Amino acid sequence: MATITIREALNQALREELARDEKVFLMGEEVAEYDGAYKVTKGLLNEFGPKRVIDTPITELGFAGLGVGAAMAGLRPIVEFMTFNFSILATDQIINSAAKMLYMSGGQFNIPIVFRGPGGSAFQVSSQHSQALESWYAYFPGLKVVMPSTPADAKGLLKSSIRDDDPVIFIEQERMYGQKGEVPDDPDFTIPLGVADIKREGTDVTIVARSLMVPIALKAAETLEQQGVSCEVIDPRTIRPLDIDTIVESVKKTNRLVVAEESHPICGVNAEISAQIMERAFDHLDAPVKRVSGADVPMPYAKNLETLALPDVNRIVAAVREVAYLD
Amino acid sequence: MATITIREALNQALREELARDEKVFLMGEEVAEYDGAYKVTKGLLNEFGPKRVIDTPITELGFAGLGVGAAMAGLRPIVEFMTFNFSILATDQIINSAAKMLYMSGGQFNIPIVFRGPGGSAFQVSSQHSQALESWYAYFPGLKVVMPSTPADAKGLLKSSIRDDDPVIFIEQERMYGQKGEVPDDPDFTIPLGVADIKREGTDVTIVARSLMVPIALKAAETLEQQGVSCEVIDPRTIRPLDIDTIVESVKKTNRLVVAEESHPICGVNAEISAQIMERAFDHLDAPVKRVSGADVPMPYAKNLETLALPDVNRIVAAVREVAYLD
Amino acid sequence: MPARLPSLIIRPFMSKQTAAPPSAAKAEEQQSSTGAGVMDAPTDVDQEQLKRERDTAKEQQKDRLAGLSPDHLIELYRQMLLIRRFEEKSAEVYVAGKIGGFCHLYIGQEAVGVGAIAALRKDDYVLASYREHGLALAKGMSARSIMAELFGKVTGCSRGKGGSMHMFDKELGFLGGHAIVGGQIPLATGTAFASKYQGTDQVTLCFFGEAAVNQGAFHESLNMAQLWKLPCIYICENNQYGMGTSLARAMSLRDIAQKACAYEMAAEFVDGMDVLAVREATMRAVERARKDYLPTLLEIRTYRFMGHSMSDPGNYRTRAEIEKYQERDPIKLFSASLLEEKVVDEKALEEIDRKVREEVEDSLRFAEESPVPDPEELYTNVYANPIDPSRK
Amino acid sequence: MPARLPSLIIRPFMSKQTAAPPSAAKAEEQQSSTGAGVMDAPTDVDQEQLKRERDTAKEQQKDRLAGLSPDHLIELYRQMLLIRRFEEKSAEVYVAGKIGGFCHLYIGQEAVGVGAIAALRKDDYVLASYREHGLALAKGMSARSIMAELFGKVTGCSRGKGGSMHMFDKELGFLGGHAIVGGQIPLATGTAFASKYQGTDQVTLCFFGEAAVNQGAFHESLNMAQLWKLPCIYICENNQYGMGTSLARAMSLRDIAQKACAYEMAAEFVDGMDVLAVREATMRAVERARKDYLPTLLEIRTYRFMGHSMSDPGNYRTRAEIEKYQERDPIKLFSASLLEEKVVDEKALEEIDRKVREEVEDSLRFAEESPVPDPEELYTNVYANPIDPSRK
Ligand SMILES: Cc1ncc(C[n+]2csc(CCOP(=O)(O)OP(=O)(O)O)c2C)c(N)n1
Ligand SMILES: Cc1ncc(C[n+]2csc(CCOP(=O)(O)OP(=O)(O)O)c2C)c(N)n1
Ligand SMILES: [Mg+2]
Ligand SMILES: [Mg+2]
Repeated sequence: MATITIREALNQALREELARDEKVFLMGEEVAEYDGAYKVTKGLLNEFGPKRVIDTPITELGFAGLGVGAAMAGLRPIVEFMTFNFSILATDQIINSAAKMLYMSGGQFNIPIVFRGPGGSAFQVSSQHSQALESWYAYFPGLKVVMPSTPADAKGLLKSSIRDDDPVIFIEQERMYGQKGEVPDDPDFTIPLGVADIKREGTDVTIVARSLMVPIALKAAETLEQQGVSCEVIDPRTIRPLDIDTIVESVKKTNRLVVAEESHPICGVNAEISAQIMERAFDHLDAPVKRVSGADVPMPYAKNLETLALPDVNRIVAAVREVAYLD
Repeated sequence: MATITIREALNQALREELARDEKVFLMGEEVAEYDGAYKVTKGLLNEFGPKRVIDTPITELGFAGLGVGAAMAGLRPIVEFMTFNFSILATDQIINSAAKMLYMSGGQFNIPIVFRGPGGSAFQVSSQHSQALESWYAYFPGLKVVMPSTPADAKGLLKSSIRDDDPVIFIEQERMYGQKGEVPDDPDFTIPLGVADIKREGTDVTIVARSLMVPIALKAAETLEQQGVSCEVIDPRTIRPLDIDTIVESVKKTNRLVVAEESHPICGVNAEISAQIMERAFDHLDAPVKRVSGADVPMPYAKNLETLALPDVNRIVAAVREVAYLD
Repeated sequence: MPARLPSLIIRPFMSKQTAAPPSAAKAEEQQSSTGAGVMDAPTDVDQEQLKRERDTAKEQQKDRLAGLSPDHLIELYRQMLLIRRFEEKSAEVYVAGKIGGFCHLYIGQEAVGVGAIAALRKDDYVLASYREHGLALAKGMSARSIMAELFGKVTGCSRGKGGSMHMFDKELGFLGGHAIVGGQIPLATGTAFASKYQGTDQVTLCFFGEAAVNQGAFHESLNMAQLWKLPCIYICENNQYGMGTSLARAMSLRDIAQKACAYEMAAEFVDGMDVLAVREATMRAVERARKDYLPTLLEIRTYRFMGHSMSDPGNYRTRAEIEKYQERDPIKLFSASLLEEKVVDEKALEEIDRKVREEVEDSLRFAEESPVPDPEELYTNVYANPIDPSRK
Repeated sequence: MPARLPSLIIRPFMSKQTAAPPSAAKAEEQQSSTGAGVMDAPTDVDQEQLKRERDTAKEQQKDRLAGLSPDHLIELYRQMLLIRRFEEKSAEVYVAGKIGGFCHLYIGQEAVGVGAIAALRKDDYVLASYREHGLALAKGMSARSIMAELFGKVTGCSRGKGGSMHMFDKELGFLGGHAIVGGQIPLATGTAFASKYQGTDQVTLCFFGEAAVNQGAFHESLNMAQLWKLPCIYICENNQYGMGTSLARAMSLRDIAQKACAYEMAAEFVDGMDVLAVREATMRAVERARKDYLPTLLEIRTYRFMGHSMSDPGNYRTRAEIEKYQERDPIKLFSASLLEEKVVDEKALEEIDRKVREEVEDSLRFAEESPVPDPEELYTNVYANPIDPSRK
């Protein structure tokens, strides 16, 4: 097991899958000669050449659609959005072509494509460049949505996503690329889509967190441990389909649930988890599910406001104490 | 009070607001010479001329952005999407320009624009033309989202939306244009945004429904009345901001809630209402909130499948009976 | 039936082999509301030159007909007629309420699809808009599978899930049927990309209406196709209306072929009422694509004889305009040619018509007798690799 | 400092008044990776013709300088220098970690913004991309309000909420600061629409980089602007790179001005290192817009001396290439002209520099001393008409 960053883990996954299957290619803005705006694709052009690793014009709708078309003709494209903010321009091709093609062709054209790139909040880049869009994509049947929070998950899930025969939205967190962790060396290491991971076991309160919120939830759990509260931290890893069973099992044990996300709250993934838990574990809940979300405002630039807009350890701690009726 | 269709009510609202304020103009595909693809804009070109009522090229991203720019320079555009399905191409301008402009300009540029058109399911037009997108837009702070279910609401809410100083997503239901109802004659009749309407009073179970689901929920309530179950039917009318207080009040009385929508379930408006009700009325709930949503699949073309994909009276009746523990 | 031969006005624009493009400045005149001259080449063409071209064209038409086997010519005719009869039947069953949704007919445009697809190999790809019944037939899909799809039956080419706007046949390289205006243009650029990537010499034909040209997707795609030299042929079926909006009310420059200038792409303007002209222009483009991976933009000017869809009364056009174009009905023009050159006689034509009508009737019977999809089908085909939530 | 005058190569393309456009076929040569000739007009221009043009240009430059008041000339110079010094300071404070986010500098491109905005009236509109500090200064916004915005202070032009990429000033007609590549192009088309609608004669300048031209938004906007005759001037600041991607790797036709041909729009190619050339070309476009509501596409060729943003090391360009362009530093070229024509002397230039530096220092002090936004500001400005949920 080597200790590497999420950036390196993603890079390995891309390298291994490009090497494994000639049908896989990578395209996006600055992915080739520039080694990626966030260096996730570093060295890949060098290793696989310009046929497999392709710089695109700034033309998100166009190259997303080109990727879907290439998938219809038998390739397995990986399309990088420099950030997922720019995928907003490509939603028509993602939603109307990629997500629906298999269904509307009566099962003839599956679309094995991965749309990937950083998403969520970045550092002081204001509202157009700091958006969490997972709930947006999770809304659409036909798509799978994946969000890793550790290097091992990043690698294992990206490899599974590339091998999956359906369109996958793979959202990396821009602030987390440098995060380090152990990653198995086995080149066939993968992590199945649709399976949540219990990042920490506990007995009193369940915290469901994804992406950027996972390390923050884990820190909150540490703090709470010192306060005598044992938290179980679950990372769903795949948002669609959601492994609700694992969460239900946990809630049956803890009877309390806090869901944490950096995204806006309204119609977010927290809302979905909260609703599903009520549906499946109502009688086990000793307190209403508590949502901790990013502020319901566009992301401001000023650092002090930006900090306020994002959930932090304190807010998760407070939420846990609230559902445990501790204050 | 005249009895008119939703189509006519919308047409009246547009006519009156165009007449009231020179800054208001209407643009979109086929809105002028063709009188609107669904005839909502009938006669307006004739009455207000080509300066105020403008046919656009098929260029959704472009004319949505043009509308936002015109709003920055002091106009009050009404932008029609022939259907909201096509707004997917324009999301960048709706979300990144319209919704965020006031915030990122530090309060200098509010965007008084209405994006309107039919949304939700239509008749056998398959998956790319039959999508409910309200949860999508409701996710974004900066937008307001409105969905009327009666002619009076359609007129009153559209007038308020046009007079509102913020961007409003106004989603009409394509299947409901012909629906009739009474509409006050007062040309200053408006309905405030953000206020839910109790469409039917009841004591046993609360049903929250919007748009197409309102008449279906009302029918379900009739059926249920015969079965001895008294339902309160609430139409939030505005999805963002959501008048949760009215729903909470009702749930405090009935202790049971069914939420009905034609949209896909995951991260939908039903999920949001369910989560909020748990947060605010947990101790009043005698049963978990029950969601009735459209199928979690792209909309199929075949009529028999299409019918199965949409909630109907029976499914709402069954859901109510379930939360009332009647079966 | 008009006796004269169809005029053949093929003028390659902007392709490097040919002269500089004509100025587009006068396009206005060309797009008169009465439709005068609309089928002709841009009016900045010298009129005498035009006459010479027409005369040459007549001669060429003779040679053309002579250059193709009678069987091939008859097959082109049969395909056009099949499309016509199929669409007439679609209209009939639509009006009778037997099918629903939107239904965009191809009547009037048959020469475009048949002529262009005749230039293809079996394994080439075709992508289209919602106005694709005729293109699907031309690509070899059976009338049965298309009619059954219109009926929402499980025997339909998309198992009843796609309907009129989403016909697919993987085997035959017919890749839909797309209902977002312009949406198929990036997709087709992608299939062309895949052909080049995989080193096959398959080409892609991408059909779209002239109103789709205003979409950003068109612009983004053409740039990539020329930049990366992708074997995609962009066929703009310029029927001069996008729903009720005439070209002139939606586009600042109306010579669509000339828009290729912004991408340095080869382009041609083609008479879309002449099936052989379409076939030849497409063949030139196909050769460019197959040999050199070069894209082409073809503006094929045509006209739809019906409304935009079955629910469009089409009040925005005059009867006179429609009649003017009906004089250049591509099927009538071609049958006149075939008769004049004695490729067929009237009796043979009647026999073709009889067979075609029988094929359409058969498709209707088939569609009516086929079962609707099983209710379980609602939940199939959402994912190719569905994830069983309880598989752990 | 180079002694020679800047060459003035203004060639209107495709505008109806002028001759046919040059073929774009040779654009390839023009975009060599060493940057040779990049600042020049497209190379298909006859070389002798070019020399004659350059000679005439030299003469014209003399006349130009003579035709403007010394105050006006000095003001143009001062604005360019202010931008340069402001951006140098931005870089400094960015490196020092005093500001965060992205920071895209305008160094090297000063003549574009200053020259173009000099052609405007106070009440005209300017919209820009994220690379807008310099444009905001040129439109008259104070260094204080811009620097404070970079610092995320409440005294910033967007109250600290927008930051480097979202500068706004309603009073001064500076309408942002937009961070989605191409996003401002439809918006600017809309402000131009509003001017025409309201019957004012305000014009809109829309600035964007050459890489934004590949976005669908560009295409959709230009079509509408020409179709409806909107007074919008589209200024493509062609600095030849979109982040690390050179024009040649992203665009099949690289003569951007020539892309106007697809919309029948007037266009000019302008030397972006010559502030007077930019000013004059923009004045021609402004006149067209103000009098006849006609849009124009200006391709203004320039170069950014720094990386794409402060976090870009810029390895994709050779030192030699950068140095070559630095020889044509717009500020150096202009000061040389001013000195040669004795509009100013060295001492006057030094005095301007001193004042400009002081203005920048002052802005820095102001920014540092200003308060950050109040925590409540997080929730303000989301809605102009917030709806109080409990107002009933
Ligand atoms: C993005 C989008 N906008 C609007 C529509 C509605 N619509 C369907 S077809 C059509 C006209 C298209 O005209 P054209 O491209 O010329 O093709 P034609 O119908 O003439 O074949 C319109 C506006 C749509 N399907 N997609
Ligand atoms: C839609 C979108 N895609 C990608 C980006 C990331 N990005 C920001 S600037 C830029 C390059 C733009 O180059 P150009 O338009 O030439 O402007 P310049 O930076 O040279 O001024 C890119 C790719 C973005 N902001 N928006
Ligand atoms: Mg058309
Ligand atoms: Mg650039």
